[in-house]
Amino acid sequence: MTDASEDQLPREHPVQLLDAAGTPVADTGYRLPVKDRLLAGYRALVIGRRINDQSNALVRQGRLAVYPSSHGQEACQVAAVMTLAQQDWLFPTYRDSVAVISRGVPPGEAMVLLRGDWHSGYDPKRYRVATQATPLATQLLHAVGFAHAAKLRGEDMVVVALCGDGATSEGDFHEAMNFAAVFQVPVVFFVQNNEFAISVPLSRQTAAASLAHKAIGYGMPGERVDGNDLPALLAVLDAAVARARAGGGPSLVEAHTYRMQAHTNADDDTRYREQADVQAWIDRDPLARMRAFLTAKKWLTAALESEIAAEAEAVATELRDVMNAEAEVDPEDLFRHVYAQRTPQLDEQWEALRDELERTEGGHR
Amino acid sequence: MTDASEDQLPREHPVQLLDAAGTPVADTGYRLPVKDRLLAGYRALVIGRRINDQSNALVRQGRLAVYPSSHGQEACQVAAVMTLAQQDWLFPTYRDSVAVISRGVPPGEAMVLLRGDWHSGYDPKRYRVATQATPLATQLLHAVGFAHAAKLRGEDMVVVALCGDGATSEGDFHEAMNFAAVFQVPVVFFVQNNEFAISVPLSRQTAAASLAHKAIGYGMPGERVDGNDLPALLAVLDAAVARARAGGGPSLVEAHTYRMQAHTNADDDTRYREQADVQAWIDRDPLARMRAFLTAKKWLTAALESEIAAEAEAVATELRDVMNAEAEVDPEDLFRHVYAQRTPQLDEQWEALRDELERTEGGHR
Amino acid sequence: MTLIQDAPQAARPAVETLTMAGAINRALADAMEADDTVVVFGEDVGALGGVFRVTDGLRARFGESRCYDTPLAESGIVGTAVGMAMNGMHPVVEMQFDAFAYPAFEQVVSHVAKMGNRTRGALRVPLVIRIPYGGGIGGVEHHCDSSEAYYAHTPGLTVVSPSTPQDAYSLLRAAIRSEDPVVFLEPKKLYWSKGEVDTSVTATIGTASVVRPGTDVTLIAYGTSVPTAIAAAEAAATEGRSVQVVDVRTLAPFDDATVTAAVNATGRAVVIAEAPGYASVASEIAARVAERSFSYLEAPVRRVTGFDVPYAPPKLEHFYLPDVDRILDAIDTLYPDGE
Amino acid sequence: MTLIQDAPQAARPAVETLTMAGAINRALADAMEADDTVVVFGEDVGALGGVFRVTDGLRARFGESRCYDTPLAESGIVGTAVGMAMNGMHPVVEMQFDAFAYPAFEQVVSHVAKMGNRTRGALRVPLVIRIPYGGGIGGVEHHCDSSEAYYAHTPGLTVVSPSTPQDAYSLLRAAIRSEDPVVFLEPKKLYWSKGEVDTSVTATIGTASVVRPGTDVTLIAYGTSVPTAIAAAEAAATEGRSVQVVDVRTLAPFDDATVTAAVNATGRAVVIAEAPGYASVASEIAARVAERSFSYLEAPVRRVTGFDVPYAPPKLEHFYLPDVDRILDAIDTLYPDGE
Ligand SMILES: Cc1ncc(C[n+]2csc(CCOP(=O)(O)OP(=O)(O)O)c2C)c(N)n1
Ligand SMILES: Cc1ncc(C[n+]2csc(CCOP(=O)(O)OP(=O)(O)O)c2C)c(N)n1
Ligand SMILES: [Mg+2]
Ligand SMILES: [Mg+2]
Repeated sequence: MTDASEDQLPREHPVQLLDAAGTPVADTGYRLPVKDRLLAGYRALVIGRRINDQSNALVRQGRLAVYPSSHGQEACQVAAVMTLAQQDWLFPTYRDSVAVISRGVPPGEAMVLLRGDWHSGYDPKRYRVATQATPLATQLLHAVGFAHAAKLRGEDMVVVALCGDGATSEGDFHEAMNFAAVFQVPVVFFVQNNEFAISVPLSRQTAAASLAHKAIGYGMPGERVDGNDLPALLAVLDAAVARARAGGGPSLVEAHTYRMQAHTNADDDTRYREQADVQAWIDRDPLARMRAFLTAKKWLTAALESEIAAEAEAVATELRDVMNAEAEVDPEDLFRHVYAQRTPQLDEQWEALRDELERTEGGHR
Repeated sequence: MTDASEDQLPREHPVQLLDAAGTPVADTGYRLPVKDRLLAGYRALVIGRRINDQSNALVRQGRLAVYPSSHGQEACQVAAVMTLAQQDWLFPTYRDSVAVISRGVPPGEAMVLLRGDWHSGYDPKRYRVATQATPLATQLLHAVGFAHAAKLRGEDMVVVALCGDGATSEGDFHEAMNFAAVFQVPVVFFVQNNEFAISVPLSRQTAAASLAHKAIGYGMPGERVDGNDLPALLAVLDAAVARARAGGGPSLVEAHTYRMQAHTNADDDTRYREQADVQAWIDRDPLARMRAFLTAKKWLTAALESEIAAEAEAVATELRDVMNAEAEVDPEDLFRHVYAQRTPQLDEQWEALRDELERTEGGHR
Repeated sequence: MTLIQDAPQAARPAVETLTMAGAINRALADAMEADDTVVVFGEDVGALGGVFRVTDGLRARFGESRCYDTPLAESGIVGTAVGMAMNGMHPVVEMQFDAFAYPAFEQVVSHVAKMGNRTRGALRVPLVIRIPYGGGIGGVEHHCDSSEAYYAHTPGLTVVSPSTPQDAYSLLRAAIRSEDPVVFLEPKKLYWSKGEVDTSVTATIGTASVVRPGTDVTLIAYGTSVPTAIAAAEAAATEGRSVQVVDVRTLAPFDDATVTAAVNATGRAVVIAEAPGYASVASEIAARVAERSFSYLEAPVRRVTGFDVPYAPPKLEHFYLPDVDRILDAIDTLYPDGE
Repeated sequence: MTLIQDAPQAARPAVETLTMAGAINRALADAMEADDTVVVFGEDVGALGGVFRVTDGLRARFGESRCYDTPLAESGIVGTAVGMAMNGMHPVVEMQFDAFAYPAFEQVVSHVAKMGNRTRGALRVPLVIRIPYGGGIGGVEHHCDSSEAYYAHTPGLTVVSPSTPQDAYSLLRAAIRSEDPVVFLEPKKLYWSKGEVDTSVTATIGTASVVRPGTDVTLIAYGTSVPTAIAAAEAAATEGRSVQVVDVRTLAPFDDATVTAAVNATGRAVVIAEAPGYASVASEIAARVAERSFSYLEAPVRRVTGFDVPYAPPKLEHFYLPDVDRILDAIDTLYPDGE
């Protein structure tokens, strides 16, 4: 049947502007971004991949408690940030460290959570990046409220909220989508569908033709895009952000990508997936694809390539150095920030701990 | 665009088999139920209306603490029950007392909750009717789990789960729809869209073209039906139930109806809606429509009409009589059912209360 | 905790007789008047003015963008309030009834309570969650829960419950001014109780108050239990006992100074609360008093609380609720060998 | 409460050395073997065997219909478990971590805890909600909450937490056999602790046990705090103090008989728990002991608990967690004028 709102359904196939080999694909609706943007994107991809590799290494060296890698999802990470204007906000998850760093958060501040010296290491207002959310889908509601406040004040601000395929099953995803649509707030819900929620495959999260098919149920447009195709991601996200900025309301973008590594270093993905499946996706690597395209275009010279490599190395070095420096921890921090003004109850408890530490100084009794 | 799953979208206009005047409307997909079924349905409608009127009266007389009337929604109430086979289950809400009684729960047992002598007054297993749920949308998950258990045991059982338009905004609605679709359990989600959630109009619950548009996002079919058109309701629900029984999985049916009275006797709907809007719906009354049709068909004779009226009167009398009989309450009930076996902690607390009651017997100290 | 600044001078007469519901409505209106970042939203708070009419007139006066109805989803209400507070607004949201706040529990515990601490204070979420709570109104299941323990146990939350229209006004103004999130628990049963309200009176969150002097026994209560405790104290007076009553007012963080001093002065204490007693706020108060006033106590600290059962249906609630007799019985047990 | 029937004789040797995780896995397998209405579901419990491997091998052994992964939604998991229990199954569901059970809070409080009471026992919902809880494993935020108070305060729930592999096995078997819903709290930190498990040993829910004799002081603990308390008791012994340790095991309903008798015998008590102390299970235990053992107490009941702050980040958790020194300090305060 047909319906007025039917154009809110996603296309049958994800938007693609570059095929797996990096060959341009003609598209009716979306155009390839300009050269400079693509080169800037490639640069960010290389750095992002380097951050993932370095972070995995830091886990092995015991400098990070845990690391949820976005290896293979770097195109999504980079596009989510490149589509933002300076005044816009990003609402990331634990998986989105590369996006957070791409947005300008210093690696040392971004990794505080995963190193374990505090729950979050940067000032969200300074970088316009919310804290990386762990409780799934909860941040989507924060993003909607945040955008709603901006709308009430008539500010020019768009919020891009990230979540995974598994998170779409949570009630908070539903409530966030619905509030956003009812109040027509400027939010773009960007779902990185990487096929897995830890060990659980997408088929256990939904029986729908795609996650983007959920959008029409809220009265907002849904679109699907190849999540390993940076140009396509930029084109689709730019359109969604422009729509939101123009007052056109929220939309849902589903990126089809793949979690090429285990959920975290603590996970063992051999228990639940075939390595052949992983290989199939390695052949669709977002970096290789961009490199092939840019090289064919002769936009990516050997000189530029090594310049970017050097930059990535510098970022990795910075990350390694700050992580290798021992973090100073202060037990009083446990009591400092719970309330804007410490309560008598917490004063008493801190004093008890302080006395205990003084007593036991120089070892236990 | 088009999509394989597109047939899961509802029609642009709700299914209708009788127009507001009771004139049959030709439909490509659904056929008018047979005479006997329609007469049985009319009978149930009249009784249902009478139950609503009587309950409102009982509230005024202080015999009921509160009554959420389904006046105007009787066709939905009746159809939800008529579509069930004996072994099937109904999961109702606080608004669905008429459905509960139509399913065979004695009025005296059904009204225990609203009279206030206990939280629920009937044995769900005996009538295959779950307790009337107050926390919105929570019962939908129970319905899904219940149906899932039946499916695991290979039993022939379908569950019809009721909720309102407002309840579709709750996270539990989303999770229930999704679990049902992923596990393909035999549940029919029947949403009575009566345009209001207490004072909040539908436009504040969704920006979608219809609530039935949510179904495709879960990979199940959604259908819309005129909620004041009993034949259409029966036809659409029968199809959905048959589909579920045949292993075709869950579906969503949205009935377009109207809450003709205030939310409950405690509510004052003049604060939030025009009485003209209410009048417009009174003209689409589900009873009048059926009466007009059946009379034109000469299926409803004066004799039958008065027979049904007498039956309705009898039900009302039973309801009035049981409600006028003072309910006996026993304070020990507070402790009897909390655990299958009363705990020492509760023994101690009951004994304390018992002693106190003995002490204060014959008035306070 | 925030010490409250002076309330702005209201145009209307500063002193008025109001119901508690009216006092809360007045506090909301005055706060919205004083600070245009204050927004009120929830279920039925707009045109209807709330099922208890607490937000009556706010939409008409301040407009749809300052007071509005949301889709029917409590996690959505609290979760978007968190986002709004992150972005410079001061949301005051209403949960329609105690038990209907449970769907928002994850947002309350994992974000409302923790965002400020998580960000080392860089991003505080000043918001107020108003929850009509408790029984005594003949409400059916899910409409009468005393859910304060869930919030009071959660570090990072400030939990307040007034027992008079004056405190309702002054404490809500303070809650809305607080830099920290506040769970504001409104005793349904007292919504229609009347009292003088001076809008120029300020209150400090985190302070209990001795609402009735007494030298023999100290009754410690909050919310609905305060009037019950006062009535019991008056009845005890006729039996020759001088009973002091402390209104805790802020359930978390706790005002040890006032409570400990009060109990030390009498040497006998009864804690009164409507919630099931097990692992409750009453347990905490009893444990604190028993520990801090140990050497002053002539008798064990007694608790008069709800039973450890789901809240009673309307026809049985009078058996469930702490009442004057039950409190007097508890006081008697403090004098094992008579006075 | 249900008194447990004899466990069916297992084919394998009855006694084995297992980790607590292994003992729980064994209990699940034996229960599924003994009763085919027992189904296990949740997030990652299937192919992966759970993030802590507690459900390892169950899907392979009992098949997809007995042990399966669900969509990622905790309210959905608990809510469908309620429906399944209403329809003759015995679901045992896993919440992946303590803080990730919060989205299910409404289902737990308003339905799991109340359905049996609501229907006057006509429709009980026998199900078990397994929750790995507590800290001490260097977990990041939301992975280390001690959330027991939320459940223990809720009438209608049975709340259990083992401290040994044997109790983990026997209590989980009892929980699965119970006609009532049970929240089964698994101390993450003890998952890898080893011990002898005799699968023929049965346990009774609702009973505490004296796990170490002593005549001077009674330490009352549960879960992770039990081994800490035992270590403190041993350290105290070297200082010449005879310290008794009680493992509460069932947090609700509470075993007053055992605990009161234990404290009456020593006259001194310290309650130890990792959760923030305010309005907690430790508060309840302290309040009960102070009231019931009033005339036996030589000193106030002390509490050694977590601070009233959000759980510490990994690098700070050793400052937060109750440890042997903190317990020994508390014991010292019970002897104001030395011994
Ligand atoms: C409310 C909640 N439940 C469970 C978890 C535990 N958990 C952390 S990540 C994860 C899988 C998430 O999958 P997805 O949303 O697809 O994101 P991805 O990890 O694939 O990026 C789970 C179950 C959580 N963090 N929050
Ligand atoms: C979780 C929850 N939140 C709030 C309420 C209070 N409440 C009772 S009925 C109602 C409106 C429900 O509207 P709808 O779902 O459309 O059903 P209707 O009353 O129109 O039949 C509300 C908000 C509730 N019962 N449960
Ligand atoms: Mg994923
Ligand atoms: Mg409605």
